[in-house]
Amino acid sequence: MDFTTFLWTTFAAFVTLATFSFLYKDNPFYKFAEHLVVGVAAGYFVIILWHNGLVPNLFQRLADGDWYLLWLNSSMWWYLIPAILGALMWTRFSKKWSWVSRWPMGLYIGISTGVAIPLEMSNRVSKQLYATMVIDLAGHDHAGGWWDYFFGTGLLDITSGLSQVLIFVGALAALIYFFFSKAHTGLFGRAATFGIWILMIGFGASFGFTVMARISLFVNRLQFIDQNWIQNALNPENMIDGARWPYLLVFYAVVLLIVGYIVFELVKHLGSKGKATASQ
Amino acid sequence: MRFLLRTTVILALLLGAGVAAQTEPPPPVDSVETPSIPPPAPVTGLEVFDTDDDHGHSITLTWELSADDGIGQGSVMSYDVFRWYPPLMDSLAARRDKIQRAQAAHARFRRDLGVAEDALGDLLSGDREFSALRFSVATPTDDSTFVLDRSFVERALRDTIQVMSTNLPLLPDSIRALQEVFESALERLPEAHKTYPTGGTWKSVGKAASGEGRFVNSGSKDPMSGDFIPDFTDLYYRVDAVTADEAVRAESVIVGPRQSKGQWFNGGRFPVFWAVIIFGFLTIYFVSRARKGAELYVRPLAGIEAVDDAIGRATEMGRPILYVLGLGTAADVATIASFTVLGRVAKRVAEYQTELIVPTYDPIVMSVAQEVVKSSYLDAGRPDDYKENTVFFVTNLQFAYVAAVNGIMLRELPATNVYMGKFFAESLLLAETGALAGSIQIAGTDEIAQIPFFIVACDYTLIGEELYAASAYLGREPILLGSLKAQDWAKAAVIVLAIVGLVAASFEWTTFTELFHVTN
Amino acid sequence: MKRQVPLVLVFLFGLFMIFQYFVPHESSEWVYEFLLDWIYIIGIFALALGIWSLYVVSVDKIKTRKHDWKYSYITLAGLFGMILFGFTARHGDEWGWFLVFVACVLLTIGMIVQAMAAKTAKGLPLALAGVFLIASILIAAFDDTWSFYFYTAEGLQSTMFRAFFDYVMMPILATIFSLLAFFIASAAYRAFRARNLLASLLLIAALIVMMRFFPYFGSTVGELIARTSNWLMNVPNLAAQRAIVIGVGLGIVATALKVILGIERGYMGKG
Amino acid sequence: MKNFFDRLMRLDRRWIFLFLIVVCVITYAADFEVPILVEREVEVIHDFVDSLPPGDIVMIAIDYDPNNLAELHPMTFAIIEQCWRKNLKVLITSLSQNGPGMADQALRDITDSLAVTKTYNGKVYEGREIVNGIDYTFLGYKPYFALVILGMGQDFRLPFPTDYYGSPLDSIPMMQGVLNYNDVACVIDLSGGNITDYWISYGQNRFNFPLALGLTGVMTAQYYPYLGSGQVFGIMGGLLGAAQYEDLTDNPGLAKDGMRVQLFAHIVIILFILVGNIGYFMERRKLHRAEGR
Repeated sequence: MDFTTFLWTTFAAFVTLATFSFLYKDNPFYKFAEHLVVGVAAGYFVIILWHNGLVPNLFQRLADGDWYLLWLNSSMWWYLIPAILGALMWTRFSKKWSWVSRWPMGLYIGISTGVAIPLEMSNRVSKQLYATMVIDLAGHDHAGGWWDYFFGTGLLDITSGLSQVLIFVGALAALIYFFFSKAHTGLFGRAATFGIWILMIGFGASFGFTVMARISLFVNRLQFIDQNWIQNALNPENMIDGARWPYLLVFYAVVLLIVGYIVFELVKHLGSKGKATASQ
Repeated sequence: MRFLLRTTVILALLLGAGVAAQTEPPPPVDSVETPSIPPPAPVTGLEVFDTDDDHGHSITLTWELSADDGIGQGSVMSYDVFRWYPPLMDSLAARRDKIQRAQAAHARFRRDLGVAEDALGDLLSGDREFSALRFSVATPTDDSTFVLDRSFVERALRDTIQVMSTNLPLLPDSIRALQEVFESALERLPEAHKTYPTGGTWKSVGKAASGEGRFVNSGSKDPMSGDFIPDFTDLYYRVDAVTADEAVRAESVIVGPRQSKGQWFNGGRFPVFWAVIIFGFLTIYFVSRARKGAELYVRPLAGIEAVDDAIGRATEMGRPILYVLGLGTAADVATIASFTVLGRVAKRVAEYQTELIVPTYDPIVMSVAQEVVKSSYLDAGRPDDYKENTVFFVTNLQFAYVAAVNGIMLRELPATNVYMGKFFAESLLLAETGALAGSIQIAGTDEIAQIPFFIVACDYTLIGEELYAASAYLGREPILLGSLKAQDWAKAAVIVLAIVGLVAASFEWTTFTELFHVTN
Repeated sequence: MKRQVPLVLVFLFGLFMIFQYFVPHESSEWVYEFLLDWIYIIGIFALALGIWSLYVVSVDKIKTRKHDWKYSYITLAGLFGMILFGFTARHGDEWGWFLVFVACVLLTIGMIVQAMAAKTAKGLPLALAGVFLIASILIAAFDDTWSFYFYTAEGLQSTMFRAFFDYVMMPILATIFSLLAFFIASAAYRAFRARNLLASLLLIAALIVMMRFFPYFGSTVGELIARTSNWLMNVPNLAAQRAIVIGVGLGIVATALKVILGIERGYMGKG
Repeated sequence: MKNFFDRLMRLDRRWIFLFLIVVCVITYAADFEVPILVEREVEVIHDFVDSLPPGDIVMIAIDYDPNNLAELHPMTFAIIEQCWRKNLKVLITSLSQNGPGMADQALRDITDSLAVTKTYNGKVYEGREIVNGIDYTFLGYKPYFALVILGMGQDFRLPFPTDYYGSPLDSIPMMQGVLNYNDVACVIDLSGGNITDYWISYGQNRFNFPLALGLTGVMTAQYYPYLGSGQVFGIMGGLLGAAQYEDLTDNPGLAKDGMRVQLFAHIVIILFILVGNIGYFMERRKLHRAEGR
C-alpha cells in the first residue's frame, strides 16, 4: 500500500474511531466527524444530483435548443415546464413570493398521492387479501391425506395446515386490533387482545433475528481497522523510498492521540467522581 | 510518402486519444456433436394473440406440448419461437445502428478534438515534451530511419484538428438526415409486413423450456431499441420443437397475421379498481355524515394522548421539542400524514411558546414542513415567534442525517422527541440516543421492520396504521374521524372476505377467489 | 390564489394519476413517465433550498456563537470542497495549483461567512474574500493541469472526489450504521423487562430467536429452539406482518384520498 | 444487597457498550473454537456426502455473486474439501454471472489446502494432490440458467460442450460415462438468489435427484417449506449453517471464526437482558414487601 493511500486509510481509521467514541459520550472527535460527514454528504449529493440527475434528465434533453431562444426550439421543449416549476420552488428565497412555491409543492404531492392510491391498494391490500384467502385447508394435493396435512409433524411444522390456520387467524385478529371506532370489549376485545399478542411475538422474533446482522456490521468495522489500517502500518513491506518510519510515525501519532484522549477523559472522570454526573 | 506518414500519425493520434475501445465479439459456442436423434413431433394447437392488458408491442403464444416432450425425459429439450421479419426490418436495424454509430462518433469527435487541441497547446507552450503528450504516437516500426520530430507532430496535430473541426459541424445534419430516413422506414413497416411471405426471413425471438406451452414475445416500444415490435402490424409466428441436437427440430404450422396493440383498460387490475372506487365512496360517505354532525366514537390511542402531555412537559422543563419527519420524501404518504401531526404539534408549541427543532432529510419535505409550521404559528396567533431556522435541512444521506440528529439530541437535550414518518435502519440509532438524552419519545412508522425497535426504545409507539389515524385523533375534527370509520369498514370487509375466501379455496371454488386475484 | 391553486393542482393531478394506473396504453404511460420526471426535476431544483438552509444555519451558529459553532466551518468546508472536487478533474497526474485553488475558494467562502457572521466591521473579511476570489480566478484561468467539467461527469472520477467518498464519507457512515450493534444491546437491556404480558411475549420471542445460536443446551433442546425460532419467524411474524401491511395500505389510501379531496390540508399548514 | 440491584437497574449503558466491545474484540482476535450446535437439516447433507463410496460424483452449483461471498464461500470450501478428503469427485457449475471467476479461485485455494496434511481433533487427513479433470470438473457459466438446468438433465455436454478451461468434456477422464443427473449422487446448490427456485422446479421436480441447498441468512426462512415437502433433503442457512458444516467436516474456517464473535455477542446481550430482569424482579419484590408492611 503506497503512502498516500495509507495516509487516507489512516484518516479513515481515525474518523471511524472518532465515530465510535460517541458510544462513550459526545466529544470533540465525534463532533468533528459528524460535522465533516454532514458537509461532505451534502456536497456529494449536490454533485450526484447534478451529474446523474439534472444533466441527463434536463440539460441533455434541451441540449439541441439554443439558450438565446430559452431552449424553446429544442426537440423536447416541454421539459422546460418542470424546469420552470422547479425554479418556482426558489421563490421561497423571498418572503413576499414564497407562497408561489406552493404550486410545485401541490403538484408534487398531488402526483405522488395519486400514484400511491391504486398502487398501495393493489400491493398492500388486494394482493395480501388474496394471499391470505387462498390457503388450502383440506390439503387436496397432499399425499398423506387431511390428517397428516393438518397436523404435519407437530405444532412447530410450518408447512402444516395448523400453522396455516394460525397465520390466518393471527392476521385477522391483529387486523381487529387496529379497529379505531369500536371499543375493545367483549369477544371483539378478546380477539383484539389475541391480535396484539401476535403482533408482539412477531416483533420480538424479528428483533431477535436482526441482532446477528447488526453485530456483523461491527465485525466489518473491526476488520477494516485491523486489516486495512493496523496490518498495513506494521507491514514491513510498506516503504516510501526505502523508509519505514513514515508509516510508523503516522500510525503511532494517531494511536498516541487516541490513547492520550482516553487517559485525559479518565483523569477528568475520576476527578469529578465525587460530584454527581449527568444522567447518561 | 510524407502524406502517408501524416495520415498514419493522425490515425495514431486519434487512437491514442482514446477512440472508443472495440468490444470483443463473444466466443462462438462450440457446436455439439451428438448421436442423431429422430425428429420429434411438432407442437400442435398453436395460438397467437395480442398480449392483453398491456401497452402493446407484445404478442403471446400458447401451444400444446410436442408428443416427444417428456418434461425433460423426452427428446424435446426446448421450444424455439420464430417471427417473420420483412427485409425492411433488417434495413431498419442497419439504419438504427448507423444512427447510433454516428451519434457515438459525434460525441467522440468532440472529445478527441478537445484532446488534440490540448495536446497542441501543451506542445506550443512547450511545458511538456511531445514524447510526454497525453497520447501514444505509433512510429512505423518498419523503417528505422523514421524519426518523429516536434514540428512534424505539431503539423500532424494541426491537420488532425483541421480535419476534425471541418467535419464536426457536418455530423449533426447527417445524423438528422439518417433519422428522417429511419422515420420514413418506420412508417412503411406495416406495408412491408403485408408482403408476407416474399423476401423476408424467420428469426428466433426467444426460447421456452420443455414442458412450457406459453411464450410472450414482448418487445420494446422504442423504435431505436433492437427488440422493437411495431403495433398494428401483421406479424407471423411459428414454434419449433427443438431436440438435444439443435439441428434436429420440428416446425409448427405458421400462425398469422396477428397484430399487437395497447389496451385502454387493464382488466387484470379490476379488483383494485373496484376496491379504490368502493373505498373512495365509503370515505366520502362517512366524511359527509360526520359533517352533518353524527357522533363518532374512537377508542383512545396512548401514543396520541401522550403528545399533548409531552409538549406540556417540555414547556415546564423549558427544553425544546425535536420533531423528526423520517427519511421519507414528500411523495411518501407516511410523510404527508406526519406533516399533519407536525402541524398540530407546532400549533401547541406556539401556544405554549416552547422551542421546536425540525431537522429534515429532504429539501421538499423541508419546504413543506416550513409552510406547515409557519401557518401553525399563524393559527396560534403568534406569527412573530416563528423562526425560519426552526425547520432546516441537514443532509440527504441516511447515516449522515442520523449523525447530525444524534448530535442535536445530546446537545439540545430536547424534552420530547417525536418520530413520525418513514424510518429505516436509523430508527434504533435515533431512539436509543434519545433515551440516552432522557427525552420522552413518541414514534410512529409504517415500516414493519422498524416498528419493533421503536416499541423497544420509545415510550409510545404508533404501530403502522395508527400513524395515519394520528392526524384525525389529534385534530378531533369529525370530518377526519369520518375517514377512520371508512377504514374500519374496509378492514371488516377484508376480514369477512378472507374468511369466505378461505372456505371457498378449501372447497376449490376458485371462481370466488379469482375475483380478488390481481394479475399484472 | 395562495391556497386554492395548490389544492386544485393536487386534486387534478391526483385524480389523473389514479386513473392512469388502470390505463396501460402507451399514451398514458408516456404522460406517467413524463410526470414522474417532473417531480424528480422539481426535487433536484429544491436541493438548492436545502443547501441554502444548511449554509444559513451554519452561518447562524457562527454568528450567534452557539455552542460548537467552530465546527460549522468544517461542515461548510466539507460541503464546498466536495462540490469543487465534483466539478473538476486533472488531465494528467500532476496536481499543479489545484489544491491551492481549492484552498483559495474555501478561504473566499470562509471570509464571506465571516462577513455575514460579523456584527460590525464586515469590511476586512470582504476585502480578503475579494483577494482570495481573484487569486482563485487567476489560478483557474492559467493553471492547465486541471479544468472544470460541468456538462460531463469527469468530476465523479476525480481523485479527490473519490478519496473523500472512500476514505471520509463511507467509513463514517458505515461506522454509524455499526453503532446499531451496541444500541440493539442497550435497548434490549433497558426495555426487555417482563413488566407485563405483552412485554414478556416480546422478550421471550426475542430470546428464543437469539438463542438459536446456543450450542450449550445439547442437541434435543437446541433442535427444539432452532425449530421454534424458525416457527416464530414463519408463523406469528408472518401473521403480524400481513395485518400491518393491510392496515397500512388502507391507511395510506385513506390519507391519500383525503389529501386529494382537500379534506386533509395539514401538509398545506391549514390543520 | 438491594442497593446492588438498584445499581443494576440503573446501570450506565456505557458499561454494556464497553463489555460488548471487549468481548467482540477478544473473540475476533483470539482463535479458539466454539462448540457449534448442529441442526438436523445441515447434518443430513454431511451424512449424505459422508456415506458416498469413493469415486462417486457430487455436483455443486456455485450460484452466488461475490457480494454473498461472506456467507456462502465457507460452505463451498467445507463441502468440496470434505468430498476430496473422501476421494469423491466434484462436478461444479456456476450459473450466476459473476460467479465463475470466484469459483475458479476457490477451487485453486481448496486444492492448495488439500495439498498439506492436516490434523483436526485427533483425525489425520493425509494431504494429496488434486488434479483437475480427475478429482473435479468445473463446467463454468452459461446464460439462461433455466435452460441450462434442463439441458444438463439430458446430457451435461449440451450446455457445456467444454469445461470452463476449454477442454472438451469427452476428453476429461472424470466425465467418461457421465451423462446427466442420473450419474451424480446429489446436487448441492449454493445460491444467493432466485436460481434456487429453478433448481427446485426445473431440476429436482423433473429429474428428481437429491437436492440440498445452501442459502444466505435472509433467504433461509422462506425455503423451509421445501424441506417439509421433501423436495429438498437439506438446508444450510447463512453463516450459522456454514459454521455447522465446517464443524461437521472438522474443517474450521471463516464461518466458525465469524460465529465466535456472533455467539459471544449474543451471549453478552442475553446475559444483560437476564441481569436486567433479575434486577427488575428484585425491585418489585422490594416494593411488594414495602407495601406488605
